[in-house]
Amino acid sequence: MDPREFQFTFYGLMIVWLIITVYVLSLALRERRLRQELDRVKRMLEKS
Amino acid sequence: MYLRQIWTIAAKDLRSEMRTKEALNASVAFSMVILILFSFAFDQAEDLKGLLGGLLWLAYAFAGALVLNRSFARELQNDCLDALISSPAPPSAIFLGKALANFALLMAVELISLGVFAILYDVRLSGKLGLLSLVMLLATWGITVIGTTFSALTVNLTMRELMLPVLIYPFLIPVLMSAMILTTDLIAGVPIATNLVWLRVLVAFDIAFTAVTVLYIDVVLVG
Amino acid sequence: MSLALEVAGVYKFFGDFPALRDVSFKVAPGSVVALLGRNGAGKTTLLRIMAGLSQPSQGSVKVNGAEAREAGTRRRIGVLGHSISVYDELSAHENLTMFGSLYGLDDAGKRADAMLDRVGLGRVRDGLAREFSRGMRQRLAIGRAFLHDPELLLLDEPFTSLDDKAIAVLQTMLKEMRDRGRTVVMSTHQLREAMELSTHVTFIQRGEVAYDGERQDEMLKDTSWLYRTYGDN
Amino acid sequence: MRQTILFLLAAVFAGILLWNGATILDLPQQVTNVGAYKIIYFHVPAAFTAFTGFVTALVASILYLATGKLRYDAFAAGVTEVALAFATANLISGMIWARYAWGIWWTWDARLTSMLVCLLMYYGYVMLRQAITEPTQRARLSAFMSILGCINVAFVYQSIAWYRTQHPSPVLGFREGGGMGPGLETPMYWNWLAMLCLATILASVRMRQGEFATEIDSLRRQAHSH
Repeated sequence: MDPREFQFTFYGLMIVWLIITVYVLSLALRERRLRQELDRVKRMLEKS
Repeated sequence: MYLRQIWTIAAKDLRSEMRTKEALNASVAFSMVILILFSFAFDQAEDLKGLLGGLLWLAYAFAGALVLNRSFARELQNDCLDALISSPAPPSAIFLGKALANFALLMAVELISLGVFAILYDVRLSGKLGLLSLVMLLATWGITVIGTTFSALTVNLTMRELMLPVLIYPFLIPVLMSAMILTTDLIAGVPIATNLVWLRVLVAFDIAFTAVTVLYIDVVLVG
Repeated sequence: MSLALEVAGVYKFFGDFPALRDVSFKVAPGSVVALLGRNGAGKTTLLRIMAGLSQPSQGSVKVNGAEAREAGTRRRIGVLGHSISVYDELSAHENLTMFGSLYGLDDAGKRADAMLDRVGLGRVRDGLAREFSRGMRQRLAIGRAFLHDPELLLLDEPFTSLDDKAIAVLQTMLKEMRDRGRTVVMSTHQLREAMELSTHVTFIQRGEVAYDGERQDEMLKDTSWLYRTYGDN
Repeated sequence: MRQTILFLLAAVFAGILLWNGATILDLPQQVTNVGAYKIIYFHVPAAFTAFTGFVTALVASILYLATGKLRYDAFAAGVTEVALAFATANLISGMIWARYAWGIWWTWDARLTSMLVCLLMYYGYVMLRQAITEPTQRARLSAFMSILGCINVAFVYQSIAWYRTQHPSPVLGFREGGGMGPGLETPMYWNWLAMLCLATILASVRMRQGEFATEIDSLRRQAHSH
């Protein structure tokens, strides 16, 4: 395989998984934000 | 009864628009500006003929958004939409009435712009007006249905003015594409017979989206 | 005798939050019902469902035995909400004629003229609503709600922002409706005005009916009696 | 129970990916006149997964409108978002291949353009959802938009296909004029299955988050109603 072909194949495969990883990270971030939010609202409910 | 309700709502919208002419003036002015700006963009272009249809419909699509944005926003003042929905008029009649008014306004803007376009770009329209107006009627109804639907969909959002363009343009691609091809070819004098497929796309688009919206508009308007 | 209004087991959820929980009550023709409750108790939500502006998540609302969302039913209902719901760019007469023809009135123009006289706007019938004072616009809104001579009138906080003249007009017209055996449901904070007119009281607390019955004399004398007796705080 | 299923799916996903990856590595370097063809083992399944997602979202949206159960709405939202991620992966990997094979990053071809329009449209869907705060209203409006969106995809695809197409003819054998060659197609289906497993996991996580957000919203409403 000539190096250019190998390079492009590699990039092509990487980008697919990179994008999915980024999405998974954004999911994890959102999970943390939601939990914080839930804590805050629960505390607000207890106070009132 | 149903037709009378549609007509009442359309007449109401047109009358209040004619009183202020806010949307109409803004829209016409905007489409003029676009037409003029295009002439700079394509100053060096050798083959302007192939771009004319696209140019015209881009101006229509951008200027049209101003009219469509106002459509349901008009009802927000004093919560008039509530009074309409609680009246015996079914939501689909409210929708069709407002769509009809938008259609008339858009056609008015388009006709004015078409005149200016023909002068600025030296387009001879005589003899082509019949087919061109058929294309304009079909494509404008498509723009109207999508625009009015999304105007209803976004009416309660704070970012209404920003959301509408983002939402409608991807939906308008089939309409605008067909209209651009048809218009360019009409101006160039290509016989319509070679482009029947695009007319069919327009008709199918109009029918499909009008039907789905009339079926489902209750979901949007009645909470 | 058929009921003017029957609310049966109505729930309304916003997400998971129940704004209304199993609300049921019946209203006989000729009653004037005061719908009471604190802010956020669900009065407006309930009125919107009765007016056909919103669908209940469960349960049903029947007017004269027919579903509230049917066009035939909505023709019998008049609605006056928080806002005036008239078009600023149209004249007083155009506003009423427009709504008249939506309600299918054949003599919409004539009825609009008569109604404008009743609410004291006959002289300015061709003036644009936007040029009116606040009180005039409110009277125009009252005229819009009464135009098609509704059998059931739904009012959301009618006395809160009205000026004196508009209150007088509204009170006269409500009394006249009551005398003709028409039904009125109104939600309100202004206990005194509401109590004087009403025959029945429905008290809503956190989306549930806490009291439903005839107006009692105690309620007239002491406006917070109801909240103290049937409320839980 | 739910966790067990998710872990099982993850195991299946990893297993297929490893085993199938080895198969793909063993394939001959050159099968046709186009090089770097192995990208399509991820490019095409990503597109399939995205479209499976959009169609599933359509079904869930219709179900929501028919039943009014917010679970369907959360499901539709989750699936759409995951499908968007796969659609992006499909587009960018396609662009890299196009750069290699044709020397250009982008071409206005039917499938590429439809995918781009899909991306823009469903991005609008996500924006619309973010702009509406009341969960029931959000569910109704976005279900309606999802239905409109699917109809539009059909129109866009068909119109652009009539207009111009430069794409390599369909690579799968069951379509006319397509087919890559014996033994070359199967790994693609396996990768599709692997991606579907992954998408299911992600969508289910996203769906739970949606239900979570609804719960927070109702707690907040409860706090304000007192």
